[in-house]
Amino acid sequence: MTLASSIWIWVGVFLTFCIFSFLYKDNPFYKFAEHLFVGVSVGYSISISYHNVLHPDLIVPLFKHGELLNIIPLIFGLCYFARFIPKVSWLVRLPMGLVLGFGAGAAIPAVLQANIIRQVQGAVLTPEIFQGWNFFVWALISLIGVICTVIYFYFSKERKKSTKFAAEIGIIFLMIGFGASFGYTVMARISLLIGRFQFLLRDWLGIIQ
Amino acid sequence: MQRQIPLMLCLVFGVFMIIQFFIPHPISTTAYEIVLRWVRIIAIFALVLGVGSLTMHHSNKIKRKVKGWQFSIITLIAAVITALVGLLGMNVVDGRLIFFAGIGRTSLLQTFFQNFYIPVNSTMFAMLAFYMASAAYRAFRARTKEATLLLIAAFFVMLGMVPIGSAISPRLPEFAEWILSVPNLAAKRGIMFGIALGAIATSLKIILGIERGWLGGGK
Amino acid sequence: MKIFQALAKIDRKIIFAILAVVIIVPLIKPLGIISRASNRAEAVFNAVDAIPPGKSLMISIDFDPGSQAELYPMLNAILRHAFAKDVKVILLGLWLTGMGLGEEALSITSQEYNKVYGEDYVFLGWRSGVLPVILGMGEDIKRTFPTDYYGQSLNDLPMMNDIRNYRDIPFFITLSAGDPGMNTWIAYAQSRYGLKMGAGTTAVSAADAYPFLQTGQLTGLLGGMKGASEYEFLVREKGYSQALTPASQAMDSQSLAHLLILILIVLGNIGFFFIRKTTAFKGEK
Amino acid sequence: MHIFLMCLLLTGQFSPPENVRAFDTPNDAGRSITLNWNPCADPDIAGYQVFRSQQGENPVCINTLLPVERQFIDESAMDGMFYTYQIVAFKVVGEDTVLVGSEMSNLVTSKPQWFNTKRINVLIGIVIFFTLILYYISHAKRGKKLFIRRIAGLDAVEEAVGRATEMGKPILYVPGLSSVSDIATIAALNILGEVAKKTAQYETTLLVPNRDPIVYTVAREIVKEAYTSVGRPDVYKADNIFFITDSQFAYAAAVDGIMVREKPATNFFLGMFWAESLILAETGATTGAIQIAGTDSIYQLPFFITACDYTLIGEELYAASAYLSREPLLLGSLVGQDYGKLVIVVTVIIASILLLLSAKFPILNILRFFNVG
Repeated sequence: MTLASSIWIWVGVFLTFCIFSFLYKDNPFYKFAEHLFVGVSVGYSISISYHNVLHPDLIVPLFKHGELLNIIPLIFGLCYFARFIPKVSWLVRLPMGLVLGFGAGAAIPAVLQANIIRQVQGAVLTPEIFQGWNFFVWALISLIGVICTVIYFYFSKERKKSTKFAAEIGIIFLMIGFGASFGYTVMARISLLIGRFQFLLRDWLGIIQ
Repeated sequence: MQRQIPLMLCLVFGVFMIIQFFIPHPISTTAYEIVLRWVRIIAIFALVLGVGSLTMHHSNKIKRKVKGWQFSIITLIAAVITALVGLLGMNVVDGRLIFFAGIGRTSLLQTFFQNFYIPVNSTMFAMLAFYMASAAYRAFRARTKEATLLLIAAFFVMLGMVPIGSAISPRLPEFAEWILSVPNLAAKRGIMFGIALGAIATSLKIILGIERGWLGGGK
Repeated sequence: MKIFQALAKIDRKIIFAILAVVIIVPLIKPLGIISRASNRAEAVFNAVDAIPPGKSLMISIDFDPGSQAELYPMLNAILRHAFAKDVKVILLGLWLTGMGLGEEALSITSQEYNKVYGEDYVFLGWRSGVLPVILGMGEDIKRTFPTDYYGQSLNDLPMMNDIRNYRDIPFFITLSAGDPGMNTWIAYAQSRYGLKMGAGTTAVSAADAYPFLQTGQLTGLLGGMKGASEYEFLVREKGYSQALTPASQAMDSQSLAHLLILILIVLGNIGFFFIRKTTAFKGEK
Repeated sequence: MHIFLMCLLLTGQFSPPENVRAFDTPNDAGRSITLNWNPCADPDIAGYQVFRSQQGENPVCINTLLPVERQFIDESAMDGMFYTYQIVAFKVVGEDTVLVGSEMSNLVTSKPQWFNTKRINVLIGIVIFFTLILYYISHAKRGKKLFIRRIAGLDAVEEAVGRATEMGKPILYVPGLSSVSDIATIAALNILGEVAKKTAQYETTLLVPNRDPIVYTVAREIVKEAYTSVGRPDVYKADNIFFITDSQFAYAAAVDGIMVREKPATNFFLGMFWAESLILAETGATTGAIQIAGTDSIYQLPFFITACDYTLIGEELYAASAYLSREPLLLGSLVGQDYGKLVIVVTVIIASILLLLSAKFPILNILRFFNVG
C-alpha cells in the first residue's frame, strides 16, 4: 500500500468524496463539487470548441485563406446572439429554422432506411428458417412478438377480442424486453461504482494494481 | 416576416435534404457538402446560447442573492479560469508554464479535465449503484403480473451476463442470450417502429411548418 | 412475520454499506471466476483482426467520463489490439467532453507500441453539429476535419493520404453512451454509406442493439464493462497485450454485486407478499 | 511499363485472373469505375496489380491489391474518358516476382447518375408515410372526428385523485425534468391540466415541483386555467406550483424531501426522466403512496414499472395526452402513425408469406426487386 504522492490525485479523491457525501444528504460539499464541475465543463467546452472548430473551420479559412463563402454561415451563426438583444431577438429563428429544417430533412430518409426498412427486412421470415427447428421457432416467435408489440401501441381502434389478445401477448414481450434492459441497467450502475472504487483503491491508496 | 422567413428556410433546407438523398449527381453532392459545412459552422454558435444562458442564470443568482448564490460564484470563476487555461493554450513542460502550446497531453486543460471533470462526472453516476441497491430492496416489487415478468427476465439477464452465471451453469448465459435475441429483440423492434414513425411525423411537421413550437424560442 | 416488518425497516445506509463491501473485497482479494468471451464480442474482435495491416480502424468516442468505467477500458483494449496488429487508427468523437479521455488513452497505448503520430494513428478530435460531421465524412473526411485535435492540417499527416471517406475505412467502432452514438451512426453512416461497424455500448443501451445485430447493421457488440472485459480477455489471450485489464479485474465484484441485488429483490418481495397477505386478511375480518 | 512487359513475357507460368468486367459504378456522382474478376486458382499468389489504359494509350499500374480482393473501385477515373483495365496477379518464386496478366477488359466510361435506384424503397416509404400523416392531420384540422381509444391508464389517474381526496392528503405531480421542447413534457403538461380540474373539484392540494423554469411558468398557467375552468379559482394556490433547482440530483433530493414530509397519497411522475427516476420512484414507494408514472424514456421505464402502480409506456403517454386535449394536430398525426404501423405489419406478413412460398415457386422472388427480404 503506497499512498498517492501527486497532489492532483488528492484533488480527485476529495471531489469524489464530496459527491459521495450526497448519499448522506444534500450538503455544501456536494454543492461545491457540482458547481465547480459545471464551471469547468463550460470552460472546457469553450476551449475545445475554439481549438477544434472556431479556429480551424472559421477563422483560418475566412481570414487567412479568404474563403468568403463562409461569411454566410457566420452571419447566420451570429444571429444566435440576437437572443440576448430583445429588439431583434426574432433573428435567432433564422439559424434555428435552417438547422431544424436540415436536421428534419436528413432524419426522414435516414430513419426510414435504418429503423423501418432494414428492420422490416429483418423481421420478414425467409426460407432460411427451414434450416432447423430452432431457427423456425425463434424466427416465428420474434415475428409474432414484433407484430403484437406494434398492436399494443395501436390507438385508433377500440380493442376487440382478437386485438385485445394480441395486445396481451405484446405486453408480455414488452415486459421481457424491459426486463432485459433492467438487468443491463443494474449492471451498468454497478460497473460505474466499481470504476470509482478502482480509482480510490489503485490510484489513491495503492492497494490494488 | 419574422415568422415567414425562418419557416421558409426550414422548408427549403428540409426539402433539399430529402431530395438530395436520392440524387447522386455532382450538382447535388456539391450543394450537399456546402450545406453540411454551413450547418457545422452555425452549430458552433449554438454553443453560445448554452454558455450565454448559463452565465446569465448564475450572474442573476448572484445579483439577486438567491439562496446558495455563493456557489454560483464558484461556477463562474471555474468557467473563466478553465476557458483561459484552454484558450491561451497553457502547458506545463518540465515544470515551466508555457503559453499557446495547444491542448495536447501536457496542457493544463487536460490536467483540469482529468482531475476536476473526471472525478465529479464519474462519481455522480456511480452513486446511482447505491440507490439501485436500496431500491432493489425497498421498491422493485412484483406488484403486477407485468412487473413479475419483467423481474424474472431481469433475473436471468443479470445472472447470465456476468461470469458467476456461467460458473453456476453454462445454460444461464445461453438462456440470457436467448432472452436478448428473441423476445427482447421483438419488443425493441416493435418499439423502434413506433419511435421511427413518430420521428418521421414530427420531422415532416417541422419542415412543413405545421409544428412551429420552436418559433417561440425567439420571444 | 415480525422479521419481515423489521427487515422492511432496515435503513438504506446499511444497504449502501453492504454494497460497498461486496464490491471492495473482491477487488482486493479476487475470487478468480473464469470469464469467457461471448460471440458478440468475438465478432467485434474478429472484424478488427481481419483489417489488413496498414489499413485504418476508425473509433468514435461517444461518451464522457460519466461512463468511463464501462467504455474507457474498451477503448484501451481496442487500441492495443489495433496497434499490435499494425492497424492504423483514426480516433474522433461526437461528445466534446470525451476528448480528454481519447487524448489520455492514445498517449498511454501509443507509447506501449512505439507508434508514431500521423503515421500510425491520428486524433481528429471533435466537430460541432453531429449530423454534418457524420454525413460530411461520408463524402470527404479531410473537408469535414481540415485539422486534427491539435490543430495540425490533415494534409500534413501521411497516413491520411490514402483515406478519403468511409469507403477507405474497413471497420468502424462507436463507443456509445447514448445520443449521439450508436443509433446516430447506424442511421446516418451505416445505412447511407454502407460503413461496416460494430458498437461498444454502456450496458444500459446494450439490449437495444439486438435488432441491429440481427439485421447485420451492427457486426458485433461489446455490452458494458462485461463487454470490455471480454475484449480485454481476447486481446490478452492472443498475446497482443500484457497491460492491466481493469474491466476483467472488476468482474468478480460485478458478479457478487449482481447476486446481492438479486437477493435484495427477492427478500424485499417476500416481505412484500407476506405483509400484503396479512393486511389483506385483516381487511377481510 | 517495364513490369507490364515482363508480365506479358512470363505469361503461362500459372493461370491468370479471368473474366475481368469493368462497368461504371452505379448510383454515384461519377468519376468511378468498378472492376470484378474471377480470382487466380493458384493459392500462393502474393496479390494483384491493377493496370489501366486510357483511350488506347499504354497501360499504367494504378494500384496493388491483396490476394483476397475480388473487386476494385477505381476512383481516379475521369467522366467521359474511355478506359480498359487489366488485372495482373503476381507471385514470389525464389527471388523473382512472377507476373501473369488477365486479358484486357471491355471498354468502359464513367458518368454520374441522377437517381439512386438502390434507394427506391425509401422513396416508396416516404410517399406512403407522408400521405398517411398529412391526410389525417388535414382530416383532423377540418374538424372531422378521429377516434382514439381511451387507454386504461387514464382510469388509474381518476382513481388516484379520488383516493387522495378520501385520505385528505396532497397529490404530487412531477412533470418530468426536461424542457418544453420534449414531446413527453408537453404530454405531461396536457395531463396536468386534466388532473388539476379534478383536484379543483375535490379541493385536494396539488403540488407541482419544477426543474425547468419555462415548464414551471407553463405549469402554473395550466393549473390556474384548469381551476378557473371548473369554477374554483378560489382554491387555486400559486405557491403550490414552484421551481426547485435545475440541478438534476439536487432536484431529486428536494422532491424526496417533499414526499417524506408531506406524505402525498398519490405521486405522478409523467414526462421525461433520466437516472433520477430511480431515486424518485423508490422514495415514493416507501412512503406508501399510489404512484402513476409515464415516460417515453425506454431506460427509465423498467424502474417505473417495478416501483409504481401504473405506468404509461412510451406512446401511451402521447395517446393519453391527445385523448385528453383533443388537439387536432396531435390526434391527426397519432392516427396517421397508426396507419403507418398497419402498413408495416401488413408488409411484414405479406413479404413473409411470399418469401416462404418462393422457396417452392421461385417466381415470387420478385420481392428482391424492392429489396424487401
